[in-house]
Amino acid sequence: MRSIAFLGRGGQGIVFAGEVIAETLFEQGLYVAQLQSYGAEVRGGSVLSYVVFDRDRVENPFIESFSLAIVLHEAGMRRWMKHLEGSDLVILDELVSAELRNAVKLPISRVCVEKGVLGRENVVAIGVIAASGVLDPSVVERVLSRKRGFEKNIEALKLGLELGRDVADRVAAVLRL
Amino acid sequence: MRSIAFLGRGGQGIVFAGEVIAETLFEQGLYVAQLQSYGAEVRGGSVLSYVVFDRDRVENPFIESFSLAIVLHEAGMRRWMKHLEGSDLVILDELVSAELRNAVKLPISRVCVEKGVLGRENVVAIGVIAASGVLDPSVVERVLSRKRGFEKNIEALKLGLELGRDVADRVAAVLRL
Amino acid sequence: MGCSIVVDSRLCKGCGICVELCPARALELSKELSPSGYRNPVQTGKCVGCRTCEMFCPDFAIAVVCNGKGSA
Amino acid sequence: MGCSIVVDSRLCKGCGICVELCPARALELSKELSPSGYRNPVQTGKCVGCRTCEMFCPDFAIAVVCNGKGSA
Amino acid sequence: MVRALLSGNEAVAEGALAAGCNFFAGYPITPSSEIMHYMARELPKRGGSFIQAEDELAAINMVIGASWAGARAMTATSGPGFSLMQEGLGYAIMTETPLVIVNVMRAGPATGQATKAAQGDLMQARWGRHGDQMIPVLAPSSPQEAYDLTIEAFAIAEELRTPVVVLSDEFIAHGREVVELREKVEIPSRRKPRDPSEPPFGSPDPRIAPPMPPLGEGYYVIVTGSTHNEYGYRDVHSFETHFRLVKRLVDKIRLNVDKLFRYEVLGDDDAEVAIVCFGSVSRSAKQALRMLRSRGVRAKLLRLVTLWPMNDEVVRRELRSAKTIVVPEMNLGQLIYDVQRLAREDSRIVAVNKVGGGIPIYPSEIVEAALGGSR
Amino acid sequence: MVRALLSGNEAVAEGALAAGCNFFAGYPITPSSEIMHYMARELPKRGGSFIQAEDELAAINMVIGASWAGARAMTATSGPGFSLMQEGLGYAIMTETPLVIVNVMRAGPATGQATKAAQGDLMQARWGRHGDQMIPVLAPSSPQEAYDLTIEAFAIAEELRTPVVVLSDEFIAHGREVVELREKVEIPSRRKPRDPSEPPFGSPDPRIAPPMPPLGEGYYVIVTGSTHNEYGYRDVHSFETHFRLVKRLVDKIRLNVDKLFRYEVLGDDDAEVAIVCFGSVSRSAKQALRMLRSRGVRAKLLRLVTLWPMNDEVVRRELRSAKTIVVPEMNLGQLIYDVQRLAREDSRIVAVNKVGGGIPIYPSEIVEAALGGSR
Amino acid sequence: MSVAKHFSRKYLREEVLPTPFCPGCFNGVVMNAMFKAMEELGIEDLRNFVFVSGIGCSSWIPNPLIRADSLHTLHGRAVAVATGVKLANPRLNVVVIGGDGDLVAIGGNHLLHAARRNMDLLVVMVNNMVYAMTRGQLAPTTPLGFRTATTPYGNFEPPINVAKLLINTNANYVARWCVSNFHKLKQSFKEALSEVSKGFRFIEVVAPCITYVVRYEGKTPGQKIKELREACVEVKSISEIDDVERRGKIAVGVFKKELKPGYVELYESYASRAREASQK
Amino acid sequence: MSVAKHFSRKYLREEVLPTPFCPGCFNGVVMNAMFKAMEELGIEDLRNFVFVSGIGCSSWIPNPLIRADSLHTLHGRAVAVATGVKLANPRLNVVVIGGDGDLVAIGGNHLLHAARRNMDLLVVMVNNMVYAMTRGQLAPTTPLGFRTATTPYGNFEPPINVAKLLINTNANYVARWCVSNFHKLKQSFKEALSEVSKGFRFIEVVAPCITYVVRYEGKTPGQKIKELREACVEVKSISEIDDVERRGKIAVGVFKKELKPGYVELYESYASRAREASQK
Ligand SMILES: Cc1ncc(C[n+]2csc(CCOP(=O)(O)OP(=O)(O)O)c2C)c(N)n1
Ligand SMILES: Cc1ncc(C[n+]2csc(CCOP(=O)(O)OP(=O)(O)O)c2C)c(N)n1
Ligand code: SF4
Ligand code: SF4
Ligand code: SF4
Ligand code: SF4
Ligand code: SF4
Ligand code: SF4
Ligand SMILES: [Mg+2]
Ligand SMILES: [Mg+2]
Repeated sequence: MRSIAFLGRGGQGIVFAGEVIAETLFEQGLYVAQLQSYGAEVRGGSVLSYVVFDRDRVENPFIESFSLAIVLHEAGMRRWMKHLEGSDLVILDELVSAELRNAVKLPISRVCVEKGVLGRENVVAIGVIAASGVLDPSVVERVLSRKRGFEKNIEALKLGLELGRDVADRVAAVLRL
Repeated sequence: MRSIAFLGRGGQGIVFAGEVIAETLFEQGLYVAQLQSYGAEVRGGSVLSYVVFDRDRVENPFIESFSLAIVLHEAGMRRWMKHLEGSDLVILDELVSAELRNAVKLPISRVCVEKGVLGRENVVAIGVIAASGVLDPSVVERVLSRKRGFEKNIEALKLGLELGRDVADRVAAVLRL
Repeated sequence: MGCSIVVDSRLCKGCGICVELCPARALELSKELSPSGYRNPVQTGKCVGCRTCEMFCPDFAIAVVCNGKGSA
Repeated sequence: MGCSIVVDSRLCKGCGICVELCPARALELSKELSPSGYRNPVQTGKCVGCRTCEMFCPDFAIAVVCNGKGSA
Repeated sequence: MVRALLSGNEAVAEGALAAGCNFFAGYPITPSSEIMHYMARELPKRGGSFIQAEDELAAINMVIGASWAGARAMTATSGPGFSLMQEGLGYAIMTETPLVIVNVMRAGPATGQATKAAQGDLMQARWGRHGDQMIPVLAPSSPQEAYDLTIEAFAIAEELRTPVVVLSDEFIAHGREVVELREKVEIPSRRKPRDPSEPPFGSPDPRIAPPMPPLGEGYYVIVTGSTHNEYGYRDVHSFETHFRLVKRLVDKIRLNVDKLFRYEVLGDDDAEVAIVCFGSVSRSAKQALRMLRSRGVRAKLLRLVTLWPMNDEVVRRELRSAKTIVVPEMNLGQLIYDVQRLAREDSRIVAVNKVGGGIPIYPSEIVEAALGGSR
Repeated sequence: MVRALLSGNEAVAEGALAAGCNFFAGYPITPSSEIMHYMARELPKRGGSFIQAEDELAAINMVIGASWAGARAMTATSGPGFSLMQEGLGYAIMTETPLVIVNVMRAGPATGQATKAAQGDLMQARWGRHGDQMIPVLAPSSPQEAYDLTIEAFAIAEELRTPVVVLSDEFIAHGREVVELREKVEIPSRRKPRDPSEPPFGSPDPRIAPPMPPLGEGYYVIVTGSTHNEYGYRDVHSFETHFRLVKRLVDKIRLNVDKLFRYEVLGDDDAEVAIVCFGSVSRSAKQALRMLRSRGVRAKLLRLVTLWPMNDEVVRRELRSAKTIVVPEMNLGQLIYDVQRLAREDSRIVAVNKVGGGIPIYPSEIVEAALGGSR
Repeated sequence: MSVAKHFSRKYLREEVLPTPFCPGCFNGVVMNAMFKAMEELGIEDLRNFVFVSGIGCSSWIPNPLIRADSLHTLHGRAVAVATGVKLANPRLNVVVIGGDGDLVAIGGNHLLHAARRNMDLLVVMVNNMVYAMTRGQLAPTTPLGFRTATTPYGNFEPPINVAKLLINTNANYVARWCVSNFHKLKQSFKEALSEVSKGFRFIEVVAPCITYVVRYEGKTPGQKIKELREACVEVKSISEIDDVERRGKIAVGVFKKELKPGYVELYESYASRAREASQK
Repeated sequence: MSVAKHFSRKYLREEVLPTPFCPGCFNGVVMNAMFKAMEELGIEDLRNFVFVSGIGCSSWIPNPLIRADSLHTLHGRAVAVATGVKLANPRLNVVVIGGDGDLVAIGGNHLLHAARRNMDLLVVMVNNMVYAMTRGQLAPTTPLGFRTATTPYGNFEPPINVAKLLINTNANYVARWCVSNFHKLKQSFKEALSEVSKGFRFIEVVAPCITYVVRYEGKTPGQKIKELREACVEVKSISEIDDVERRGKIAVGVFKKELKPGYVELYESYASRAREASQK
């Protein structure tokens, strides 16, 4: 059993990212469980979305740490700090200020600004994961093709695949079943 | 503890009779409990109203027989036959056809027709009880004076007091505390 | 030919509507009580067959028969 | 004497209503993001003090000052 | 002290007026309507407010509004109306709104037999609304107690800032008995916050209700049925705020169990037979107790006056000696769950269930159950 | 067999459609709305009826009307709406109207935390309405089970002519998992009376529901929520009619407990530690069980799928060996009353209560409670 | 020749007669008008009808009196249940009969929304000006000054004119008659059951409760009918309603009559749009 | 000179700002109009006001935003709670603010009966044409053809014109404005808070939800305001309403303005009758 989490704030497409990951892994033939935590009444509040996956049915989706967590905004972090501390690997957007022994920083938001895909930090992050080979990029593309904003998303995905090359091994290590 | 019950059908003032008895005994300084059973939805159905009285607080008003029961119409009888059978004394209007070892018949309704107090069978019946001395007629009058149809009721009460003379001893015997 | 009324004494509750509304003043409430204890209407005058009594009888207890026929 | 606007960047959510409704076309949304991540209006033309922006700002974020005085 | 001959419904109304109730909103329903009629007659004369609501949803919510505006407020209803009031009741719990709600039980479910007594709403009184909550439920067994417990209910409501249910039934409601009316009734008046900074929705000791700021006095109070912090600000996101709030609200009742739990024990300490009951059935049960003891059976009666919160210790203790426990109820078995939970494992628990037609459970039936086979 | 990635809400809707549900009336409420959205999309296409009611009172009553008109009918809601539906539910029980009602639990009381999972409506699902009554309550622990149990709920509803509650929660509702969809689903179709003389509201064997005459086919059926005899005629006066009716209605569920009671037992037969749970918490509980056993503790898990009626024998038997019983619930303690009632007198019962903020009970917390002190 | 029977009898369940109503209760007259309309329309058998009622005296009209399928539902919920029946089986004629309290106090919201939706129902409101079944409390229709169990000093709450209110909804048909207007009332039933026969149709019948209104006033039922004949003034246009009411009279008439498609028809075309959309 | 602040700020709780609303949400504009009216009336402090709301986005206007006593009640029940507040303490100004779903769908009955009673409340309905808070389902006010989460193929249920409906009740004051009619809307608030200031007062504000209506249409909030300026036509008499609506426009205006005594006044004279009766 492995797990991937996205943390951020409302409006960053955190739940969308979880959905894409879940659908991709599902299409890759795995059992998945995708959960999220957000407040309908709090626009812009903290959001967590994560996917647990396994070769068999997921026994328990209520986990206390993640194999991989990607943090796109500080707002999403505070409530889940214990989870992050216990996680195998945490990728922080470079704008997120936090000290975690198990974290690496990546310039996800900077890439988005620079490459003109502002607001697609979530999809870039998916690309980062896909770079590890755990997600099959062609399946990710297929999943994205069923959703809105396909073209921009594909651009962002590509940027992520590139950005993720440096951490691909570490990501693969924590995610491989 | 003693008890007085009225049985009849809706519209005969059965509950009214219970009320008058209860208030009279209350004003005579006794503890009373007055209960009734009727259906709000069934106009003209069977009605039971009874009063339990005692020198001390009434322990249990849910009794399975009465000291005295007065039956003004058959409609009220059937459901409570066991109660009547177990009662000390039952007074039946002469139009009520029933065989009970402990019953006497009185021409209550006939008196009402003859003396022009049709519909006051209930008050005549109160008079019958009062004839025993267990109810103080002057208190009954006072109670009736607070209610509608006072004059006719006083007439009916008087008729009852007369009609009750013959059974006064038997009534007194079962009701005296 | 005249009309006459038929009263179902099982249903009539002696409300008197038929009597009061009969334009021909053909009805009266009987002095005697029915088995259910009500005074039923009886015909005491000429019925003109207007069927007012039928229409307003709330207990479906009265029917008007004209020329041997019930309501249309 | 002219009027000018004061924007509370803590409250402004960059909805653009003030900019779109300003009859004097005096406002624009800034290129930069506020700390809360929104583009706030900035004054780029002459404000005639009509207070439309104030009335329609749904986030109570803009105020118009004419002759050094806020809204009446 | 005045004595009056009152029906249970009249006694409830008299009790409410004695307790200073000055607001009533309700919707007619048999067999509770006479409470409403009484209040309709009395409140306008006495400077109080009375309103017939358009339905029970309106009634309970009007009562909530009135309570926040400073009134001592009450409603009364029966089964179907009580079902409709459940959401409002939950809101009153969440917002800590003092109010008294009288449910005069009749035979259900649905419209059932509207004029016939029953005791089928016990569990609903405890659990009828969604979410975590607890409210006091009091059950009178006579008009006298209907009077006393209505007063008591107001006292609890005001002291603990909580809705309180008075669970009456048609026998009590329409039965008339002698009631001793009190001359003077003292109900604690509401504590206002010392100053606007004192939190109206928080208390360091959960057993003590926070002060209640009345509307219109400059407290700028924020009342919400959503999860809120000590000052009333909504917080629908945090675990801590929610857990702290609902835990405190439940503890406010649960931890006051000693204060709230009223019961009556009669008979032999070392009883072999125990009768456990509540409400009007207790009258028969008392006679049954006397009958049993007169036959030489060591017997006791445990009558619960407070039906919620339950004092597990007391019930356990009182039932310890009993080999046979009879639970007569005018329903198909509700109080019996508590007895099963708290009685000795090896005791024989006998249910006497009877409901409908306005026929009470008679003493002989209880005696029979105690001595003979189970039903 | 098709596999799909579905949220619990979607799975409920898919289950309903698979079971032939062709009528849905509802009122939006978080976190159940997606069930409604799904039905809004699918039913018009498939020849069914969908209507957004003006409120939850309307929704449940529309469902009742539709069911009598022959539809397989459902509604879905959450806490506040469930509270409002209680009266209607009681009517459905009294009139033996088959329907399925899904309650997706969120943190209450009142509006509470609308988007956060909880399990606080368990007792309400059992007891929320007035009068004597009993209905089946099923609790899924995953989208797969949400699908399966919704189908099951329709089968029970149709067979026993009863409303059935499916008690989901926000975790299940919004969590997406892999669900295996069935190709063919058989739901018993309603039995019509052989002829108009066969009583539609009476049955010699209480375990068997009477036949249900659909409207519009010349049965001249009389349906009423008041007490009625075998042929539907109202009788609000007689004890016998009322008692016979409500007893039969309760027995219809109670005596079918063997058929209705579903549960899962994992672990050691002779366990010293037992975990008793239901719903989404079971997922953590299963992991906790594994953790305990891997530490050498003889442990078992008893997961209730059917929450009502309760099979006392099964629960008693399964808990017999346990010295310590852990009851993790996303509420302040509800299932625990059953455990107290049915566990050995000398067992140590440890509650793990946690609710709010969308934070689940974690396996480690259950393990800790099992091994260490109580919370 | 068989003994003549009242014309309503063929629509009734013989076994439950006599009615559960008080002597003189106008509920029976409302029934007569409806049955006369049915008779004139040639409706012999009610097997395609479903009657739905709530709780109240008038709710006993269909259940158990009328020999037809009927649902006696919760207080206030008849219109909601009827909506479910109609949508689940649109070929049924669904008729709601109920009291003023039932339909407008506790049930007001369902009435309003059924009218908004132009739901294909005929709703008959027996306005007896009081809550009769629960023994005479205030109804939203109780006239000013009237003493009831809950307004012992004389009602001060302004009453509602339900029919007038419903004009401003999407209802197809709105009529109001007094029980004394037998023929006009019958005519409305005929229209609502045939001519318009779709969408939401509302007929209010002013029929004061004998026990808690008429007898309180010291009148007999027959006298009340005569009084109503004077008091009920037919209006030909909506604007006259207020005038009539200002004169202390009761405005009656057909207040609205349209032939817009009802909800069922609208739903059906919606559903075909849905099917098209999904085929794309 | 202190830094200038928006005029609404003095009525708001600073500590809860920014608002919980989406960027551009018209709820804030409705608040501005109300606060402007208060400012012009010289109302500096809201301590004699009690605001009551139900559940919905617009229900957050009073709670927690407005610095005043406020009750955030159950979905649909605000008017009932407000009634209780008013009757228990008649000196308070009680204002209900809520959504179209809250006040007219689930809360329709309370609205209707408060209007019937001419209850002394000001009710402000923010008609955003949709259930916003629960993420965009059908409201009773949703225009025909509009796609929502529960009418994915385009709404076919005829919407309700709430203000028009309430004309035929006993309400004293009924007005309807679009959020674009800032000055007229403000004027209505002034009337309802001073001139008439008794009985039941209802102000509907058409203010489409930015997230589930305006953005769906591909428009910006500013564009929508401009569009509404064209679409909202003021009527001078009730009979014009239908004409305007037939032209696909939104009829706005003051539909009704009377000065009948409100419920509280009626109750007070009832109570004095009661006292007299009991002294006899
Ligand atoms: C939820 C609920 N509340 C109250 C009642 C009690 N109740 C039964 S009928 C009725 C009112 C009857 O008045 P109306 O609808 O006008 O009918 P009527 O008897 O006057 O014909 C009431 C309040 C009930 N059965 N259910
Ligand atoms: C009894 C109940 N049913 C449903 C809900 C869910 N709910 C919350 S707000 C809302 C509707 C909101 O629409 P509206 O009143 O128009 O307010 P808006 O958000 O559009 O301002 C609903 C259905 C609830 N909280 N309570
Ligand atoms: S109208 Fe009918 S019920 Fe009334 S008296 Fe005449 S026949 Fe009898
Ligand atoms: S038909 Fe007309 S005339 Fe004949 S009895 Fe009846 S009302 Fe009188
Ligand atoms: S209207 Fe207000 S919130 Fe919107 S951009 Fe302008 S200042 Fe900001
Ligand atoms: S006050 Fe008027 S002119 Fe000045 S910026 Fe605002 S809208 Fe433009
Ligand atoms: S109480 Fe009134 S409405 Fe009810 S049956 Fe009697 S007369 Fe008719
Ligand atoms: S969803 Fe709509 S109504 Fe709600 S805050 Fe956003 S824009 Fe405003
Ligand atoms: Mg009525
Ligand atoms: Mg809305």
